[in-house]
Amino acid sequence: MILVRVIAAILEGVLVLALPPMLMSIVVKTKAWFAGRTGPPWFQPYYDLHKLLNKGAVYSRTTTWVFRAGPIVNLAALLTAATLVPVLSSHSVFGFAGDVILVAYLFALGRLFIVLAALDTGSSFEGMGASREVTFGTMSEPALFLSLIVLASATKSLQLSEMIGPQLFAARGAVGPALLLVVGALLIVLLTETCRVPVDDPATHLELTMIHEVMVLDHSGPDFAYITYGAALKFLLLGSILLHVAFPHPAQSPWIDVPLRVIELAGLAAVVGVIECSMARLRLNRVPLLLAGATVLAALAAVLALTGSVT
Amino acid sequence: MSAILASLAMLLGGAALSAMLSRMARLALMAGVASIIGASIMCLIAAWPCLAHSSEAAPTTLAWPTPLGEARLALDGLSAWFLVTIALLSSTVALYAWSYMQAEINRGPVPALAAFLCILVAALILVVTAADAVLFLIGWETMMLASFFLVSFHHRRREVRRAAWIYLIANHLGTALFVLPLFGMLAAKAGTLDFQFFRAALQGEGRDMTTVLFLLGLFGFGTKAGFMPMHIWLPVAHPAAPTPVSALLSGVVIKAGIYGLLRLLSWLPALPARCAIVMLVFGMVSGCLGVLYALAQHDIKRLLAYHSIENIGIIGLGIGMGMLGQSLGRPALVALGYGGALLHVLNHALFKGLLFLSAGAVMHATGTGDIERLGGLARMTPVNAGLFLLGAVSICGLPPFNGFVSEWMVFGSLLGGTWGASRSAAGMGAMGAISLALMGGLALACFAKVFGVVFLGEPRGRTLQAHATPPLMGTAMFVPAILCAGIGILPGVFVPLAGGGVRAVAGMGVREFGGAMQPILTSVTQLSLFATLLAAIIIVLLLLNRILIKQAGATVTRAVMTWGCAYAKPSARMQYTASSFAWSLIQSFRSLLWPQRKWVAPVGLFTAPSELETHTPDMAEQDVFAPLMRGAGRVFRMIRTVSWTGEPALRAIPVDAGGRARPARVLVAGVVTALRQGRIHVYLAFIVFTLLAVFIMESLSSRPLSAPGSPVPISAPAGGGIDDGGSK
Amino acid sequence: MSAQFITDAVLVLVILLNLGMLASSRLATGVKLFALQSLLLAFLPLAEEVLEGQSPGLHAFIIGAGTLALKVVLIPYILLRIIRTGEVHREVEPFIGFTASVFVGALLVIGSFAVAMRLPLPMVPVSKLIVPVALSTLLLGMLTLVSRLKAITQVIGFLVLENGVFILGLLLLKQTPLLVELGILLDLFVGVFLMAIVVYHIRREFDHMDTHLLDALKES
Amino acid sequence: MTLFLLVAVPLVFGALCLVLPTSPLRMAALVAGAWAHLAVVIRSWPSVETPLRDDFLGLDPLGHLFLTLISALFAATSVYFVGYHRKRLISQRVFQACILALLSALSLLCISQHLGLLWVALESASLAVTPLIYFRLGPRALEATWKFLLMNSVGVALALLGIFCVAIATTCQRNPVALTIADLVRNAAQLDRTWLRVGFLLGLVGFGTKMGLAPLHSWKPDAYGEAPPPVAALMAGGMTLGAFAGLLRMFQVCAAAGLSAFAGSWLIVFGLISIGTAAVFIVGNNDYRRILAYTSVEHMGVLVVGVGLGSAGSYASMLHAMHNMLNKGAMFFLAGFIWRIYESNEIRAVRGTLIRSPLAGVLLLAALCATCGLPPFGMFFSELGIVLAAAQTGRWWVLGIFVLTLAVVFVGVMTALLPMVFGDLPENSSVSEAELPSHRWRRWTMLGAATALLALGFGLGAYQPHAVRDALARAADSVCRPQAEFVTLARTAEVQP
Repeated sequence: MILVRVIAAILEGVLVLALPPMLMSIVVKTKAWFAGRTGPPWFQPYYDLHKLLNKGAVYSRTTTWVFRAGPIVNLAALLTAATLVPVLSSHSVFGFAGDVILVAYLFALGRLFIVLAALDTGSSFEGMGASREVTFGTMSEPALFLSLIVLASATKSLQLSEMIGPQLFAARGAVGPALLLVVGALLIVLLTETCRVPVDDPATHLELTMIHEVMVLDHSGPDFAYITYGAALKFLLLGSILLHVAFPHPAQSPWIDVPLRVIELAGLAAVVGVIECSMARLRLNRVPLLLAGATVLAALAAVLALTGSVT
Repeated sequence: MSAILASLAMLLGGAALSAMLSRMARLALMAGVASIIGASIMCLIAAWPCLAHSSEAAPTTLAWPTPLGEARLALDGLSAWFLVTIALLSSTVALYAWSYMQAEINRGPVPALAAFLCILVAALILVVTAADAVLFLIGWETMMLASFFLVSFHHRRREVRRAAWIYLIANHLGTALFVLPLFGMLAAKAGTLDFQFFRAALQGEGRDMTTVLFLLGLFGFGTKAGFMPMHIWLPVAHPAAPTPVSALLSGVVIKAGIYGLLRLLSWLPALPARCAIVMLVFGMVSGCLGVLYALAQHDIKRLLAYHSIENIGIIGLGIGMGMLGQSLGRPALVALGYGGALLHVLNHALFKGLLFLSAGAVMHATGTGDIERLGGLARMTPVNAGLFLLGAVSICGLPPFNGFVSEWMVFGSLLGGTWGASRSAAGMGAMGAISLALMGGLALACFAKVFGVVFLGEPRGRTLQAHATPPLMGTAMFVPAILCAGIGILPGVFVPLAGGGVRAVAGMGVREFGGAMQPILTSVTQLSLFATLLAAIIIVLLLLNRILIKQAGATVTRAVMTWGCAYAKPSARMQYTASSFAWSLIQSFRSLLWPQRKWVAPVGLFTAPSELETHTPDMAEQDVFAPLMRGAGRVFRMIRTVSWTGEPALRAIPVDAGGRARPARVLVAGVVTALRQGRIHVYLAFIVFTLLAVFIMESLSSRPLSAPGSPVPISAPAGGGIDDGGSK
Repeated sequence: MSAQFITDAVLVLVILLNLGMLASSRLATGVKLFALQSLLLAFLPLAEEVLEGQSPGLHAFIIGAGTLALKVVLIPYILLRIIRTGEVHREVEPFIGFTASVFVGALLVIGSFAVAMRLPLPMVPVSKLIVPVALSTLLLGMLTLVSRLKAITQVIGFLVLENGVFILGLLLLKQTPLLVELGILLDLFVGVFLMAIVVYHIRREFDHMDTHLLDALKES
Repeated sequence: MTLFLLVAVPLVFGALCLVLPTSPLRMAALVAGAWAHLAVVIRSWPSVETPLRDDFLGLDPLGHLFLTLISALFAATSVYFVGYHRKRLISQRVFQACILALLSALSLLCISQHLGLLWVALESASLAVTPLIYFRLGPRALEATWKFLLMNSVGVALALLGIFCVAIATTCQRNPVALTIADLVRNAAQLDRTWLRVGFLLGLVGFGTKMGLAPLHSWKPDAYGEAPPPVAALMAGGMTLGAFAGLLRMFQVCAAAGLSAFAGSWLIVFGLISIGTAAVFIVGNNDYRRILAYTSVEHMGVLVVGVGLGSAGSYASMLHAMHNMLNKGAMFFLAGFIWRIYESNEIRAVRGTLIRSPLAGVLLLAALCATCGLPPFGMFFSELGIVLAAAQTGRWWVLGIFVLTLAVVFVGVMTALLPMVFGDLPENSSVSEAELPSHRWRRWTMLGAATALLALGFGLGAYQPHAVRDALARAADSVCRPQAEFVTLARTAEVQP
């Protein structure tokens, strides 16, 4: 029995690690479908990664070790966070009371190093991107934490796998509409953190308007592979948190749970693709408004949840 | 206890020796440094049993008569925790100062600096170990005085004099207006100055009384700690002081304020929730505004000073949740809140000390602290850059370093508060958690800015000549760096040490506390696992990177220019500046900060030199305290010169302005002339009027001013009642 | 004519002299009126002793003689000398005019009587008038001090004030030892002597005696 | 015999000053007189237990404490004066004789147990000071002298009136009461309350004028600003103590008669007004000697507030009296030294003392800290003691105003005087006489005297031997509990649980 569990866990882990580029591919395919094109092959992201990993790297004179540490620490932080987030099943690999804070701060650690790596190049474009990244990252933080407060007070736990696991399913009736608001807020946070339209446009090539892409202009080879994979992994982690909140599953067998989640994730990727097709990127100075909206949604949810939970 | 006495004696001896060796600056410095390090070791020896075994040294009475009685020392968990903080940082700073101050020997009174460093450390030790009010206040004021002299080291510079003045005034006002009355009230309630009786004496007090005591303590100690808006001395004093002094100020001196607050809380019986809410609000405001102001600074030490305010805010959040837990009767919140606050005290001392020392090394190497002129130091002083980065990661509260552990605990208490039975606790917890999250994000932005602009990229100053960090300075900085990493990686070892302090503040029993602490410890130990995991993944990824590049036989191209998006000749001056980096965030919070921007836009085809300058003045200083001081000065001048304008009266009213002055003016002028200062007649008239006033008041009330119900404890002699006889 | 009556009459005369000093604008007149007042007071201790049915003791005699020598002879002599050597002999434009100050003085006298009624003496006094007269003399001396411009007049004001204290002291002949009384007198004399010297210097330094022009020392 | 010597020794040496032919000899006589007096005082210490008698003269704890303080101040000043003196217009003989006469008068004041005699001594003291204020000559000194003389004469006359009123209060009894403190205290219960109260109030105004309590203080800045600094030191540290002693004698009688609540309230009112007035006038002032005068007003206020708070505060008050003497002495000594260097009373003209004369700069800093009541200087303890006493007696308003006004004074003093110490030298500063190598001895005597007083203040604050504490406590006891049969030695400002 234990063996089965271990095997299942390993299989799930492998699946989690393999899934992120596919989600990116789904987004791209969706956009292509809407545009009436075929789009790149389904496995194009994997080809890209393979190509990058086997290429040499170019380092500017200006850069130091910080430049190289950036992608590595970023990816390491995200991978560590992945052990704490219940991605496909309702269990995470590890977990302890309070790990939700660790997850949030691991994301922040990754961001810090990416930003520093960008600044290390000494280019004004990358500095611009770094500035925008920290600005929007900071502004999305209240929304994220307010959402977490709602979940924490609904499940009376600070362990992520409990906050969005079966306990949430049990408590969803008590929290009710607050969860819907949280889903909205988390969706905006997801779009911001993963740099999708309407906050950022990963497909554009105008340096002045980009955020994430312009930060990583100077990276090449394996470093760039780490960054690309890291971005996809972040999408997966945040996306699965969002889905756990949106569709809480009761405690059930992983054989049902996992495929369901995979389908949901694919759906989420498709939705993101649809969003990218259907609206334009916001002007940069309108983005704070969007994030403020997310914060207000989450705050409303928190007020509902806190006044509801206090009896 | 004898170890503490030995360390005090050592420090005083060191101070005396430094003062006597004023002709031989190097020897004096060495004497001071040696005595501080020795004393720190003694302090650690003294504090260790207290922390490790939760044993408490009994209060000791010194046979040392002060004018107001004997002096008493005591050491409990709280004292020991702060003692360790003091010892760790001051020994580091002393070691650093030995190297750093060599360059200043011909520029300032280094022996005096060494002597006052010793005195400062001694005063700090005295503050945290004093067990009666007089000794505490002696230590408290000596600490202020010593640091005042240290801040005015470069007293020939105008801004340094101003900073030292603000430091002195702000701190003394806090002490005189709030701390003295606080101890007066405590002593009056308890009937003694001995700390150990305060708690028992206050047990039956009403809520209003405890609230008043708490507020006095909050304002008095909060001025030292640097809570907004009493913080104004902090951002001016830190940049003005020499680096070792800044590190001590930020690392331990402001913590003395926190110590005072916690000591006060240890005497007060369960506080009403409103006190906790006040504390939390102060914490949130200090934290958020502190980090926002920090983001807007260009001077590296001023920026770090504002971060101290932010971290004091975080500590305040922890204390507030601890208080809330006490008033709601939830030991878990108490343990997390106070524990987080205490741990953050130590952590902040370590990483802020490290950051200040590192910033000092930058200034030592380049001669400037203006971050807009720096850049690319990571290649010139790689060790220093690494240490600064470590400090930056710690102060942002990011794993796997120590800042994360304490912020984690504070977060735990804040989030834990949201599912209590109390609506106020839930609301405050939620708001606290959001502000803490916001602080984290802003701190990240701020340190990305500092580290990125100072150490990365290309040097901005055309002639930036940086020399390497002297080895001794680097060595000194490794001490806090190792501790930062150590506490972050092994929190399970360090967190329990704060237990004695928490118990002392909350007055909890060992068993109750143990029950509350157990789940926290279980979780905290887990953190080491993730630190290890993170490190392991980093190593794996690093190796993978290396192997891939090697195995593919691919080339690593170096020595190319950064991709400038097809711009052919980028220069160092085109880099993103710190102001630009922070501007979008500052702009978003402009309604809180009121940044000022001076912009000369480029116009036309052949543009004239254009410039952009941003400046964010401190609101509390510019809009509250400065007008207050000016207003007070003006009122006093009006009283002095007997006029409504503050101008000397006769100058304000022209005596013969064409002979057509209105009657009212003539009358006013006449009265003013009569009252004009400096006339013997007015002097004499004052005597007459005083006499009249005294007798009129006396005949109006047979017993003026003696408040009813407050008997004057003067033994009435036999036969003499209080009755004063009939009126005249 | 009983001693009681004499005492009362003398005290009333003292008040009148006070008012007269307020009314006079000539400096020399003021000094002379003061000398006259002191002359009257010098005999009061003796009268008091007589009144109580004792033969005038050495104590009262010495006090009287001392007062006579100092306040009637020596001090007026010094003051008159200073006045004579200077050019200014008149008080001009005091802060409170002459007529007004007589009225204010009269009000003060009435006030002193009112206050004295509320201050019952614990013993039987020689004369019921002593306390009110002492008070009014004191207050009129102060009035002179505050309202007059010339240094000499202020000295006179101080002397009158001192006379007020002296009158009250009449109640206490038995309580005060002779040595102390003499000390008081000596101090008074030295004080006035010093004042005279200072007035002399003022006149030499400034060419005037107007103390209201001495206002260089003040808050800027 | 000792009592006689206390008064006679300075007089003899003063007379010697008048007749000695050369300046160094006269100077030697001045120093010898002051130190001989100190020697006599020290010799009289064992006799401090002398009980109160019906003598005119006697050494009770209070008088003895003040006598010691005054004698020590004169000893230090005499040394200081060796370095300070220069040939001036007024005859040096008179100057030195006046100083010794002042010492004699103040000694008489401290040992006199009779109110009338006390008055005589006080008036003699102020007469002896008058020529000293005029020492520098010129219109400004003259004006100051005139103001001082007139104000003090009026004040002292009022004090005499007050003493007479107290005397009248004694006449209700069958057997006459002598005006000695002991007798008054013993028969306090039988005194007439109304006249006693009138007497106290008059005495308060009278002695208050002499002490310089606001609003009777107005002569003080003028006189202290114009008198030579050593004289100002004697006045601020010594003569004010004499006037305070007079006030305390009155208070003693009132306390014995059970009027301490009444008297204490008035003392507190005057004290607080004094501190507040000092605060208003210090902030923004540009004349350092006037500022020192206002700090003297402030410290007088602290003294009377302490006594007014009763037994808890009067110990602090005695402590304050001691440190006021040490501090005012040192402060005015330094002011004199700085005046010698910069030749200006204006703060704006005085910059960078720390650079120009490091020792003077350091001393000035220390003296500033002492003035503002920072530890371990003694004023910290006395002011803290008063705060504690106010809290203990539940007078929160007194506590609040006291703390607030003292804080304002702190701000004012520090803001005004710190710039004198720090910073660069003013431009076009010329080398003054005191800085010439040939005048090094001048510097040493001047700064040495200041150092001695400051060191004493520092030492007695940081470590107060039990003997000193007992002396202070006994004096405080004799003020507040003059009728106590025995003197408790271990009484402190704190109350044991």
